[in-house]
This record gives sequence, C-alpha cells and structure tokens, in this order.
Amino acid sequence: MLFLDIVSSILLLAGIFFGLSGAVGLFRFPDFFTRVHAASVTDSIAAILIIGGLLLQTSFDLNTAKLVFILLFLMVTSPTASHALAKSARHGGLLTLAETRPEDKQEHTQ
Amino acid sequence: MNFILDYYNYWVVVFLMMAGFYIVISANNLVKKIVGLNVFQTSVFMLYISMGKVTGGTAPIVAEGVTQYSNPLPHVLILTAIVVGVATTAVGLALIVRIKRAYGTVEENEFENKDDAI
Amino acid sequence: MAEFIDLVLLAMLALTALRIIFLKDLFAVVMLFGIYSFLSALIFVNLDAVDVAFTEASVGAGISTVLMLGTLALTGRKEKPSTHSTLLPLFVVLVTGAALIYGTLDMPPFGDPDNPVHQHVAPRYIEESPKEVGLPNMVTSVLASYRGFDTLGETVVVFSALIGVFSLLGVRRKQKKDLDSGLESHRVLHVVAKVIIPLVILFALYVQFHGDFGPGGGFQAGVIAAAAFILYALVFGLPKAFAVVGPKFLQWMAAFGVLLYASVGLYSMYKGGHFLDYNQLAADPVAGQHYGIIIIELGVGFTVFAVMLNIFYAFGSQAERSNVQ
Amino acid sequence: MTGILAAVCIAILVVMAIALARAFKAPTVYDRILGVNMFGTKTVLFIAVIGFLMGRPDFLDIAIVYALINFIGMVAVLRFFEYTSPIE
Repeated sequence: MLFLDIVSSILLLAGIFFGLSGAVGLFRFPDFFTRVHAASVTDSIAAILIIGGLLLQTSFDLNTAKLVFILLFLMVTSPTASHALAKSARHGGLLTLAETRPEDKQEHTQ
Repeated sequence: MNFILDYYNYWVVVFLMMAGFYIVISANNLVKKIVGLNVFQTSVFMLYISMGKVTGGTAPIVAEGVTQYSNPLPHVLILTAIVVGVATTAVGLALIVRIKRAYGTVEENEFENKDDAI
Repeated sequence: MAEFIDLVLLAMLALTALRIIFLKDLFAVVMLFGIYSFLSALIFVNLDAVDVAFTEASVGAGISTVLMLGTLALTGRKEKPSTHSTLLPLFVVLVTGAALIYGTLDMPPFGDPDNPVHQHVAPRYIEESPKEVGLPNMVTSVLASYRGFDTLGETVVVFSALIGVFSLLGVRRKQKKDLDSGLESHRVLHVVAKVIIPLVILFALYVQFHGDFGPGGGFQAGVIAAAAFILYALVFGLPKAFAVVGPKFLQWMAAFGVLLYASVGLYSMYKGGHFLDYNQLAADPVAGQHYGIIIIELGVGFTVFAVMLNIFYAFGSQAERSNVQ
Repeated sequence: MTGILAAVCIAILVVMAIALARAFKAPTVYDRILGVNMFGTKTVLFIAVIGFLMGRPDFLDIAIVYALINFIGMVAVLRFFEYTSPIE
C-alpha cells in the first residue's frame, strides 16, 4: 500500500513542477506564440501527471472512471484549444517576434 | 486575527457588491452594465452560501460516517436564483440588441439626441 | 486548509472584479466575467455548495458568457469614454459600502455551527428528508419535492424568458443563400467537435439522472446538453445546426417540459393528493417520491435545454443577419 | 498523503494566480484568451485535488463540467471574435 502512495506522490510532485514551469513561462516569455507554446505543453503534461497521481489513490471504482474520463477529455480538448487559438491569432494577423523586429531579420535569413 | 477570519467572507461580498454597483452606475456601455449586474448578483449568492457554511461540515449529500452537514436550504434558494438570473440576463441582452438596431448605438451618453431620430 | 483556500480564492475574485471595472475593451470584460463565474463556482465548491457550483459553472460561466459574446458581435467591442465624472458614483458606492460593512459587524461569525441560521428549519430537513424522500442528495429532495411548486414557477420563468427573447429577436428562417458560416478554416476543430459532442451529451444524461445521488439535476443537465449543441452550432455554423435541431422543434420541446412538470402535479391531485404531492404516485410513498422527482427533473431538463439552445439560436442568427446584409 | 495533496493545492493556486495575472495584463486579446484557457484547465485539476483532499471524491462531476465549459467558452470566443474586428 505504501508503494502506491510513494508513486502517486512522485507523480503529483512532478505534475506541480511542470505546472509551475508552465506558469513561469507564461508570464516571462516575450511574445504571444512562445507563451502559447509554454502554456499548452505544460498544461498537458501537468494534467497527465496530476490526474495519474490521483488515479493511484482511487480503488478502481466510479471515481476512477470519472478521472479517466477527465484525463481523456483534457488530452483531446486542451491541445485542440491551443491549436485553434494559435491558428486564429495567426489568421488575425498577429506577428511573431522575429517578424516584428526587422533589424535581426537579416541574420535569420543568412 | 480571529475577528477578521470571522467576517472576511462578508466583507469580500460587500466589496463585490459595491464593485458591481459601481460598474452599473459608471459604465457607459449597456453590455458592461449587464456584466456589472451579474457581478452584483453573484456576490449576493455568495452571501447566502457563506451564511449556510458550517466549518467541519461537508456537502449536504448523505454519506456514511459524516455527522455534520452544511445547511442545504440556502443552496436550494441560490440554485433557483442562478437560473432565473441567467433568464433575465438573456432578455436584457436581447433588449440591448434591439436598442442597437433602433438607435444604432448602445452607449449611454449618445441616447439623448437620438430620441427624435426614430 | 479550507479557510486558507477560501481566503485566496476570494482575494482573486475581488481582484478580478476590480480589473473588470477599469477595462475598456468589452471582449476582455466578458472574458474576465467568464473567469469571475468560474472563480465563484470554485468558491461554492469550497463552501460545500456542490450543486450550486455545478449550476454556476455550467449556467453562469457557460451560457451567460456565450450570450454576451453573441451580443458583442452585434454591438461592437470598444466602450466609448464616458463624459460625466466618476466622482459622484464613487462617493455613492463608498457610502453604501461603509453602511453595509457596518451592518455585517453584528452578523453571526462565519461558519459557526450554532449560528441561528442552522437552528430553526435546517435540522428538520437534514434529518427528515433522507427518510421521507429517500434521496441522499438533500438539495435535490428539497428543490424537487418539498419546494416542487417553486421549481415549477422557476421552469415557467425560464420558459417566459424564451418567449421574451423570441418576441424581441425572433429566429431567422433558413434562406437558400445562407453562407456556410462557422469556423470552417479550423479543420482540427471540426474533427474534435465531432468526437466530443456525443461525449458531452452522454455526460448531460448522466447528470440528469444522477441528480438524486450526487450533484446534478434537471437544470444542469439541460444546460450541458444545450452547450453541446451550441458547440455544434459554433463549429459547423447555424444552418447545419438548424438542420439538426430546428427552432420550431425546440419551442414544442420547451412547452412539453413545462407541461410534463405540471401534469405530474395534476396526476397526483387526480390520485387524491395535493398538487405535486408525489406520495400518491405509487403504492409506497417513498417510491412515489422517486418517480415524481425523476419525472419532473426530466421536464425541467427538457425545458432548460430547449430554452437555452433557442435563445442561442436567436442571438446567433442576429449575428449572421447583420453579416449577410 | 494529505500533506502532498495540500502542497499540490497550493501549487495549483499559485499557477492559477499567475494565469490570472496574465489574463489581466495581456497586451493582445489572444493573450487574454490564453490566460483564461490556462486558468480553466488548472481549475479542473484544482477541483479534482480538493475532492481527494476533503475526502469527497464525488466532486469530480464538477471538474468534468469545468473542462466542458472551458472548451466551449474558448470556441465561442474564437468564433465571435472573428466576427467583430481585425487585430487592433
């Protein structure tokens, strides 16, 4: 029984680490597209780890089914939402950082 | 410190009420007034629910080994209030759409000279 | 631990409300209002109000935000600067705020078990309702059985909201030249929406019938099912959504829900009880309560689903009408 | 075990606060949508963890509703935003 607790707390702590790193990335990154990348990548991994950690706590009953449903749902929707957001931003004419700064554009193209 | 903990909930509810009240008064756009109304409404809901809370009690769903429940009656009242609140918000927004079509604007300070227009 | 979480969440809520006051871009105001509803639903979870959190999250954050966005699509995004000064409103707000805070000082302390509110009426319902109505979820038993007449009135209020919105806006008939609106360029959303919508409807049915044992019930189920169809209308466009579930059919469905609810009452009167007295519905009173509550929750689910979806159709078709001209 | 769950709760609260800050200070509207979306996903996790911390795991229904409404709200914002105006 103790083994399960250890594994689930490891998963939970890893989930926290990724969540916090995503949040820091969301706050400090210079432009929108880097922020979208930071937020969506860590969202997915933090959700997997934390819900995985919680799954080990349940004793295979209705709650396990609900947690698996949440996990599957988040795995489908959160990347889709980030993709749709980035595509809509691009469609709406938002420029990436490299495009907005012409002076360091030359060294990109060489 | 204990005194603040006892009344913290109510003070935040009053603060939200006043924030919603201020939005309704000072907002120029009708849609923002509706948002202000909803902010005010939600703070009233929170007042009722925080009165019904019992520290150490759990949600009013019967579960074995639980003795202390929070008071279920404010929950029923607020459940009804939320649904009625959304119904009124929907009708309010429909009115705003009609005002926009009739007057061409939803800004409060542009209505006075428009009355003779229609 | 719970008090600490309560403090932090309420602080976040206050900050969100403050930020809403100073925002001029109405899109941002509506999105922050979405966060405001989510946060208040979270606080309700923390204050043990599980059903209320369910309703606030699905109705408050879901339907209200979508309707406001629909209105903004018609009335424009920028709020023009107001001409009159903000001193007078600020003064009025501060005076009323001070009076209210002075009023809260002699309220009973938060969360104290022997507050007067917990002494008079509540113990009777906490002890009796599992026995008399036989449902673990006391909120549903009070909402549907003891206060059944009020919930009937509330369903009629939701129905009259539909009548109000329809008399104001009306739904555009489907013209031939209707442009295939919706998020066509988002191919990924098309595929994902097709996968998700059956799941959401399945979850709505679970919520509908799970209302007796856990958080859930007719209102929440109706809104979640309406949210599934709203997602379909958003991604595939209104013409396709009209083909799936037309506004005419939804009007009948809304009326049918209220009729179903009231006919349960009349039937229990026919069986010799009072209006909406479920004990007469079956031989054993508690079984009668179960039947009664399941049927009226179904009626409420029908009405709320039909009304919320139809109101969205009315707003959505306005947005398309203004674009077609 | 409850200690770990409490730590997870506090960490998720911190992440929600940062997502909220992003939603407040966002230069463009898309940043704001991003903040709202991240806030929504983190609330789903927060309710799941609170349910286990308080020993009432039947709160998970609300976590599911949160995930649904967060996604549908995001699609609605994108849909109606394309109607209103080009990027300012």
